[in-house]
Amino acid sequence: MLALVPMIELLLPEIVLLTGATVILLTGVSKTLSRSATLLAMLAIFGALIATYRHNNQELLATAAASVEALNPGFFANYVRMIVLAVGLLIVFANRHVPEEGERAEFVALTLYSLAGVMLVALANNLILLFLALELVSVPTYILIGLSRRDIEAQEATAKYFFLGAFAAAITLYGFSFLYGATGHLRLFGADSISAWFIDGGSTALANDGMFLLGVLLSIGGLAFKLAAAPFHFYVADVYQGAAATVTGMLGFVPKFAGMVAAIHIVGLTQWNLSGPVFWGLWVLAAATMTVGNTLAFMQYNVKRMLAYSSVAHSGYMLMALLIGPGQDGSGSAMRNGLAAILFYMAVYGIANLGAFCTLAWFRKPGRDDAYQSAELLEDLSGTGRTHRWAALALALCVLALMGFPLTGGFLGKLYIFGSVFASIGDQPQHATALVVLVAIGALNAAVGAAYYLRIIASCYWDAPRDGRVAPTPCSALQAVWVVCGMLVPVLFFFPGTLARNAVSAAHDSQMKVAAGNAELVARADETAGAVDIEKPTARSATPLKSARASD
Amino acid sequence: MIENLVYIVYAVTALGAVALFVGLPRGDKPQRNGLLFICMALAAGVSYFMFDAMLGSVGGKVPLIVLSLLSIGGALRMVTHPQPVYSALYFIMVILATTAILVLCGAEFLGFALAMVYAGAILVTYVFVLMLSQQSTLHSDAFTQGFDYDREAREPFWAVAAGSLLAATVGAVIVERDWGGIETVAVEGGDNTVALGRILMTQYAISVELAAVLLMVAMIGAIAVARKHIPQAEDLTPRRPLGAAGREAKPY
Amino acid sequence: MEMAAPQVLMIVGALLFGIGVIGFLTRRNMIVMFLSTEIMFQGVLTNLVGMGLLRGDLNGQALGIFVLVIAAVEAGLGLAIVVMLYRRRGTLDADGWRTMRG
Amino acid sequence: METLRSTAIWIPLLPLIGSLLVGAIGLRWLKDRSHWLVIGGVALALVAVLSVVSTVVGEAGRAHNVDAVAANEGIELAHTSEHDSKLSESFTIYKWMNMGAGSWLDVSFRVDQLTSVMLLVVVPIGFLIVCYSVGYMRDHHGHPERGYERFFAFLGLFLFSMTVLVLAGNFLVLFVGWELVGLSSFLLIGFYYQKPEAAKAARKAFIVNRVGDFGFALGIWLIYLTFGTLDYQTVFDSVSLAMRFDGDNYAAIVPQLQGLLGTERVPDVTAASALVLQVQDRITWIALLLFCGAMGKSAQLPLHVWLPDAMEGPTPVSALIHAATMVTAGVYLVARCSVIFAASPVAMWFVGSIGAATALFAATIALTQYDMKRILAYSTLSQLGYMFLALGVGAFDSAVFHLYTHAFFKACLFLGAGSVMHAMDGVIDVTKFGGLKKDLPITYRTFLISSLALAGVPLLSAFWSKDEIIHAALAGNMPLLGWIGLLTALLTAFYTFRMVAMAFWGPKMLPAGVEHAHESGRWMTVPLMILAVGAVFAGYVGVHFKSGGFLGFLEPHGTFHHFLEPVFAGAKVVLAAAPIAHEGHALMYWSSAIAFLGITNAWYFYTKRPTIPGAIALASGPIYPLFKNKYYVDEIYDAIFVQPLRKLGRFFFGSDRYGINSLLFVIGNLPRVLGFGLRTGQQGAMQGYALGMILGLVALLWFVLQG
Repeated sequence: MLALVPMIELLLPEIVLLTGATVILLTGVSKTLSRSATLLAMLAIFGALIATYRHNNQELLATAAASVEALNPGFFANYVRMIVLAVGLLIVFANRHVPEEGERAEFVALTLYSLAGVMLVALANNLILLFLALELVSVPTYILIGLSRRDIEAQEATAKYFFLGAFAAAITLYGFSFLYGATGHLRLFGADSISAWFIDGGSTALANDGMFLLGVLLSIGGLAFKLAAAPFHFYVADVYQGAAATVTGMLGFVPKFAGMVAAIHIVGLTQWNLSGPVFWGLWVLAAATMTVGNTLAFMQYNVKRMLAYSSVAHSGYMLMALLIGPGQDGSGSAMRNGLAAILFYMAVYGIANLGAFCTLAWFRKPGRDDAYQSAELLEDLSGTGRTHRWAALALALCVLALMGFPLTGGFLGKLYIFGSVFASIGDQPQHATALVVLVAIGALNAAVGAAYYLRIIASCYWDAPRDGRVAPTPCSALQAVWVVCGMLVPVLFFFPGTLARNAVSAAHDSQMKVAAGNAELVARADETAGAVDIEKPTARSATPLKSARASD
Repeated sequence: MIENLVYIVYAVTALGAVALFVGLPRGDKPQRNGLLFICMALAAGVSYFMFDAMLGSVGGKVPLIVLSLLSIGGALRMVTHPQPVYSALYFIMVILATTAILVLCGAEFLGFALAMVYAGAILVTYVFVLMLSQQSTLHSDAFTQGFDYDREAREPFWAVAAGSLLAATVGAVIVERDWGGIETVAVEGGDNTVALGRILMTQYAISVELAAVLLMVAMIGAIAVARKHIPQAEDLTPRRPLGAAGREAKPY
Repeated sequence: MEMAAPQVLMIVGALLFGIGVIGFLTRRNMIVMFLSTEIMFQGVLTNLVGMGLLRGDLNGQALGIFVLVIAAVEAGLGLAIVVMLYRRRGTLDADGWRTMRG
Repeated sequence: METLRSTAIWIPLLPLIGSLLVGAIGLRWLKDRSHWLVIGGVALALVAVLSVVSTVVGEAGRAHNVDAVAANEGIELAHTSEHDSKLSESFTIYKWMNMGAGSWLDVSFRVDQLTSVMLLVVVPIGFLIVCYSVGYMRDHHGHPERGYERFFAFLGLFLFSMTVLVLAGNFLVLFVGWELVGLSSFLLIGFYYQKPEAAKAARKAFIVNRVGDFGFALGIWLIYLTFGTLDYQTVFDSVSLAMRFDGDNYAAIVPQLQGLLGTERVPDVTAASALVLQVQDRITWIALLLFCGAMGKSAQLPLHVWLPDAMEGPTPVSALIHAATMVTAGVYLVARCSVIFAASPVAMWFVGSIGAATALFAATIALTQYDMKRILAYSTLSQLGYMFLALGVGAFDSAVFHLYTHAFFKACLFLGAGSVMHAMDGVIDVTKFGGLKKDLPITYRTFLISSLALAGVPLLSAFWSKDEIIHAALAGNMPLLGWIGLLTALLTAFYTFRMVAMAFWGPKMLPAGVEHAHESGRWMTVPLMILAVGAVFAGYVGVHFKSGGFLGFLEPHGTFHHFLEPVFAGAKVVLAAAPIAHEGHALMYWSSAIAFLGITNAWYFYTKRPTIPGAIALASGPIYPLFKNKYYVDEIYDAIFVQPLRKLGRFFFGSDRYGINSLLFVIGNLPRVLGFGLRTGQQGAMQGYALGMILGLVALLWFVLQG
C-alpha cells in the first residue's frame, strides 16, 4: 500500500524545494511580491538544506526506506543534494539580474525545479522516476535559456537545446525500455531489481545478452547528451553561447551533474563488473570526449565557446573515472575510488565553472542594446587584470581550477581522477594497457587544455586594456557569487577534507546499495535452498560485495 | 526460423531504407514513383511474411499484422510527404493503428489514452500551428526562400543510413535474443485499467506526483515563452556573417 | 497470445523508432521534426507494451503512461517554442537557425 | 602540548595575514604606511615564537629531569630520542588529502629544540630586517620607493613560507614551505623587475633551484615509497630501526619491522634481512636526493651560481633571505634528517666534501671581488660550506650552532653594506669610495664588530662555532677537511678586512655625484646595533664556563648543545660515534693566531702598502684571474652546456630543417589540425548535430555489440 508518511519523510528536501518554487510562481502575480523571489528561493534552499541535514540520521532513513521502494535514500543522495543546493544557491544569486521584471518569479521558480530534478535523479530507484527526474532537470533549462536573453542567439540556443534534448530523451527512454525488457524489472537496486537480475544471471550475462547491453548503451547514449559527451557534444558550444553567461554557468553544472548521477546509476546496474564490452564502450566514449572537447576548445576565440568545449573535456575526465567505478576495494579514498573522484570533481568543477561564467557576465559589453550581453571574446577580456583586478583574479583562479593547477581545488579533482585510474591498473591486469593508454590520452589532453586556458589568463593580464570594452554589471549578487567562487577554489585545495570524505562515503554508500541488494538476493537464495546458517549472513553483511562476487 | 529472421529483418530495413530514400522530397527533381512503389510493395510483402513467421500458429494474427503494416506505412508516409498538413494526417493514422495494436494486445488503457492525448489534443494543436504558419507566405529571409524547406529533404543519404542502421541493429538484437524459458503470461489482475491504476497509485505514486509537477512546469514554461516580448522581425538578416561567432579572429 | 507476439511489437517499435529518427534528420519543417520525435516515442511505447506482454506484468505499461506524459510535456513546450521561433523569423525552417557555429 | 600547538599555528599565520592585508589594501589605502601591518604581524609572531620557545625549553628541562631520575633509579631507557617523545611528535593542523585506505596526508607541525633554534633565528632577524627596510626602501627625503607596499607584502609572504618550512612536521609540508620560499625569493630578487639584470637573476635563481628541487621531490617520493609515510618521526624511527637490525636482535626488532616494512606476515630472518638490506640501499639514495635539494637552496658547489647574482635584489632581501635564513634551509634539512644522513657513510662523505670544497672555493673568489655585496655573498657561500662540512663529519650540533651565530653577524654585515650603499647613492664598488669611517660612524662600528666576528676573533660569536667545526673535522676520520677549514679561516679573515680596509679605512673618497655621506636614519641604525650586539654575544649560549687559565675557563659545547642533544641523539646512535672531546685548547690558540694573521695582513696590504696586492696579483700569474673570474664557472657552464646545446640545435636545425622540424610542427599543431577537422562537424544546424549523434551512437552500438 501507499506509505505516505515515510515517503514524505524521505522526500522532505525535495518537497520543501518544490513548494518553495510553487510559492515563488504564485508571487509572480504582483510586481512587488515578485521582487522577493530571490529571497524566497534562498529560504527554500536553506529549508531543503536543513531537511537534508536531518537525513544524515541513518536510523531514520533505514526505517523509512524499507517501506518506499521507489527511492534510494542515503549518503549518496544526501551528498548530491548538498552539492546541488549549495551550488544552486550560488546559481540563484548569480542569475538575479538576468530575468526581466515580469519574468523573475518564473525564472527563479524554474531554476528551483531544475535543482529539485537533480536531487530526485540521485534518489530515484526505478527507471520511471529516474526518467521523470531527468526531464524535470532539463525541461526548465530549455525555458531558462529562452528567458535569459531577448536576442536571436538565445532563441537559436533554445531551439537547438530543446529539439536535440527531446531527441536524446527519446533515445534514453528507448534504452530504458530495453533495460526493462531484458531484465523484467524497473527497479534499479535491491531485491527484484535490474542489478539483482544481473547478479542472478551471472557476470557472463552482460557479454551474452545483447538486449541488456543495448539498454545500457542507449541509456548512456541519451545521458551523454546531458553530459555533453562525445558523439552528443555538438550542441554544447552553440547553446552555451546563446544563453546568458550566468545561465550558461548553470547549464554547465546542473544537467551535467544529473547526467553523471544517472550514469552512475545505470552503469552501476552492471555491478561495476566492466570486464566486457561496456568497458570498451565507455573507454572509447571517454577518450573521444576528452579529445574532442579539448581540441575544439583549443580552436576557439570566443571564451564562452571555449569554456563550453572545455566542459565537454571535463565530462571526458569524469567518464574516465566512471570506467573505474568504485575500484576494487570499493572504499578507501578518492585516490582509489572512481565514483568518489567523480563526486569530488563535479563539486569543484561546478564551482569553478560557475565562477568563470559569472566573471564573464560581470564584464559587460557597454553599448550593446541587450543589457546583459556579457564579454565573450578573448579580446573583451584584455587588460582586465589591470582595470578590474579582483574580477580578473577570480576569473584566473576559476580558470586555473578548471585547468587543474596546484593551489586550486581543480588540482585535487584531477589528481583523484587520474589517481583512481592509476590505482585500478593494478587491479585490472586484463585492461592494464588500455588504462595506461587512456591515462596517456588524458595527460596529453590536460596539456592541450592548459594551452587554451592560459590564453584566457594571458589576455587578462598581458594584453593592454582597451578603451570602452567592458564595464561591470551593476549587480552585487553576481559580484558576491564570483567572489565566493574565487575564494572557494583555493579553499578547496587547502581544505578538501570534508568534501573528499563526504564524497568517499557517498560513493561507498552507492556501492553498499548495490551490495545490499546482492546480500538480500543471496540470503533469499539460501532461504529457498533451505540452508539455515547463522554465520553466513553476518559474514556477508561485513563484506557483502566480495561475497556476492564469490558466489557467482 | 530464428536464424533466418535476422536476415529478414535486415532485408526489411534495407528495403524500407531504399523506399524512404527514394520517397523523400527532393525539391524540384521528379520523384521516382515507380521505384518507390516497388520497394514499398516488396517491404510490405517481406514484413508480412516476417510477422507471419514470428506469430506462427497464433489464431487471428491477420489483424495484428495488417495494423502493424498500417502503422509502419503511415509513419513512412508521414516522414516523406512534402506537405506538413498531410504529414499530420498520416501521423493520426499511425496513432490510430498503434492504438488498435495496443488494444489488441491487452493494453486497453494505454491505447485509449494514446488516442485521446495524441489524436485528440496534441494533433489539433499541431494542425493549428501549421495552419497559422502557412497562412503568411510573405516572410522570407536570407536562409529560406518561401517554403522550399518542406520540399527539400536534408542529407537524405546519411540520415537514412543512420536511421536504418539503428533500426537494423536493434531489430537484430530483438530477434536474436534467446528468451530462454520466459513465457508470455497473461497480465494478472483482470481488468487492465483497474490493475494499471492500482500499480500507478501504489508503486509509482511518487512518479505520478512528479509527472504532475512536470506538466505544471511545462505549462508555466509555455506561458512564459509565449509571453516573452520578442522584437518581431527585428533583423531578418543576421547581425554577423555566418559562422562569425567562432571565427571572428584567429584563435591565436 | 503466444510467445511470438511481443517480438512483433518490438520489431514494429524498432521500425517506428528508426523512421522517426530519419524523419527528424531529414525534414526541415520544425513541426514535422516534432511529429517525428513523437513517432520515436510511439516506437518506445510499442516496444514497452511488447516487453510487458513478454514479462506478464504491468510495469511496462506503467512506464508507457509516463512516456505519454513526457510526450505531452514536450509537445506543449515545443509548440510554444516553435511559435516563438516562428514569430522571430517568420519561417518554420530548422536550417534557418544556424548563425552560431564553429 | 595543546598550548604549543595553538601558539605555533600563529607563527606563520600572522605574517601571512599582514602580507595579505598589505597586498589587498596597500596600494590604495595604506601606501607609505604599508610597513605597519607587516611589522605588527611579525612582532606578534615574535611574541608567539618566544612563548613557544619557552614552552619547549621547559618541556626539554622536564624531560631531562625525568631522564636524570630514571638514571638514578637504574631504569634503562632504550634510546635517547624516546625520552622527549612529546617534543618529537608532530601535531596535525588538519587532514589534507586522503591517500588510500584510512591514511591521510596531513598538514602537520613539529616543534622541538631544532625548530626553536631556527625560529629564534628566522623571526627576530626577520623582524629587525623588516624594520630596517622601512628606512632602506626610501630615498633621502623619506619618500617610499615604487612598489613599497609590494615589497612588504613579499617580505611577509617570505616569513610565512620560511616559518612553514621550519615548523613542518612532515616532508610534504616541508616541501610546500621549500617551494614557497623559492617563490618569494624569486619575487624579491626580481623586485626591481625593470632592471634586466634583476629579472635575469631572478630567473636564474628559480631555474637553478628547480634542478635541486627536482632531486628533492624525487627524494620525498622515494621516502614515501620506502616507508609509506612522510611523517618525520616515523621515517626517522624506521631508519634507525633498519640500521640497528642484525640477525641477533631480530626477535626484538621484528614486531616493529612488521609495521615499518608493510609486510603482513611476520617475515623470517632471511626475508627480513633482505628487506632491511633493500631499505638500507634506498636510504643512501634518499639522502643523496635530499641533499640535491639542499645544494640548490643553500647554493653549494655546482649549484651555487645563482646566489651571487641574487644580490641584484634589495639589500634587506640579501641580508634576510640570501644570508641569514633561506639559504640555511639546506643546513636545516640535513640537520633535521640527521638520522637518514648518518645512516649512509657515502652521503656523509659527500656532504662534507662538498661543504669543504665550497668553503675554500668561495673564499678564494671573495679575495678578488670589489662589489661589497658580492664579497659578502661569496663569504656566505663559504660559511655555508663550513656548515655542511660540520654536518658531513657528524657534528650536527656545531653546524646548527654556526648557522645560528652566522645569521647575526652576516645579517649585520649585509645591512651595513646596505647602509653604505644607501649613503653612496647606490654605489657599492669598494674601489669607488673609501675612508668612510668618520662619515658613517654607527655603520662603521657595527660593520667592524661583525667583521671581527666573521674573521674569527676570539670571544666573538663565530670564534666559538667555527672553532668547533674545525676541531670536529680534525678529530674525525677526514682530517683533511679540518685543514681546509683552517686555510679557509685565514682567507676569511683576510678578505673580510680587505673589504673593511678598502671601504672604511684610508683616505676619504666618495663616488662621483655624491656630495657627502649621510649616516642612515634610526630605522636602519637601530637594527644594525642590535645585530652587532648579537654578533658579539650570540656565541656564549654555546659556551661552557669553567675555571681555568686563559681561554681555559671557557670551553665549547655548552647549553646550546645540551639543548639540541635529543634531536641528534638518534643520529649519534646510528653513527655510533663517541662524543667529540673538546679539550683542544691548543686549537683555540692556533685559530686565534690565524685570525689575527689574516686581519693584520689585510690591514697592512690595503692601508699601509696599497701597491702590494697589485704586485701579488701580477706575480701570481694565472691564479688571480682565476679567482677574480669566479673560477670561470659561469663560462664553463656556458661552454659545456649552453654552447654545445646551441650548436647541436643549429646542427639539427640546419640539416633536418625540413624533416624533423616539419614533423615537430605537425606534432605541435596536432590539436589544431584535429580541431580544424572536428570543427567542420560544427556547422550549426541542429539536424546536422542530430545526425552526428545518431551516427556516433550507431558506431558505438556496432563497436560494442559486434566487437
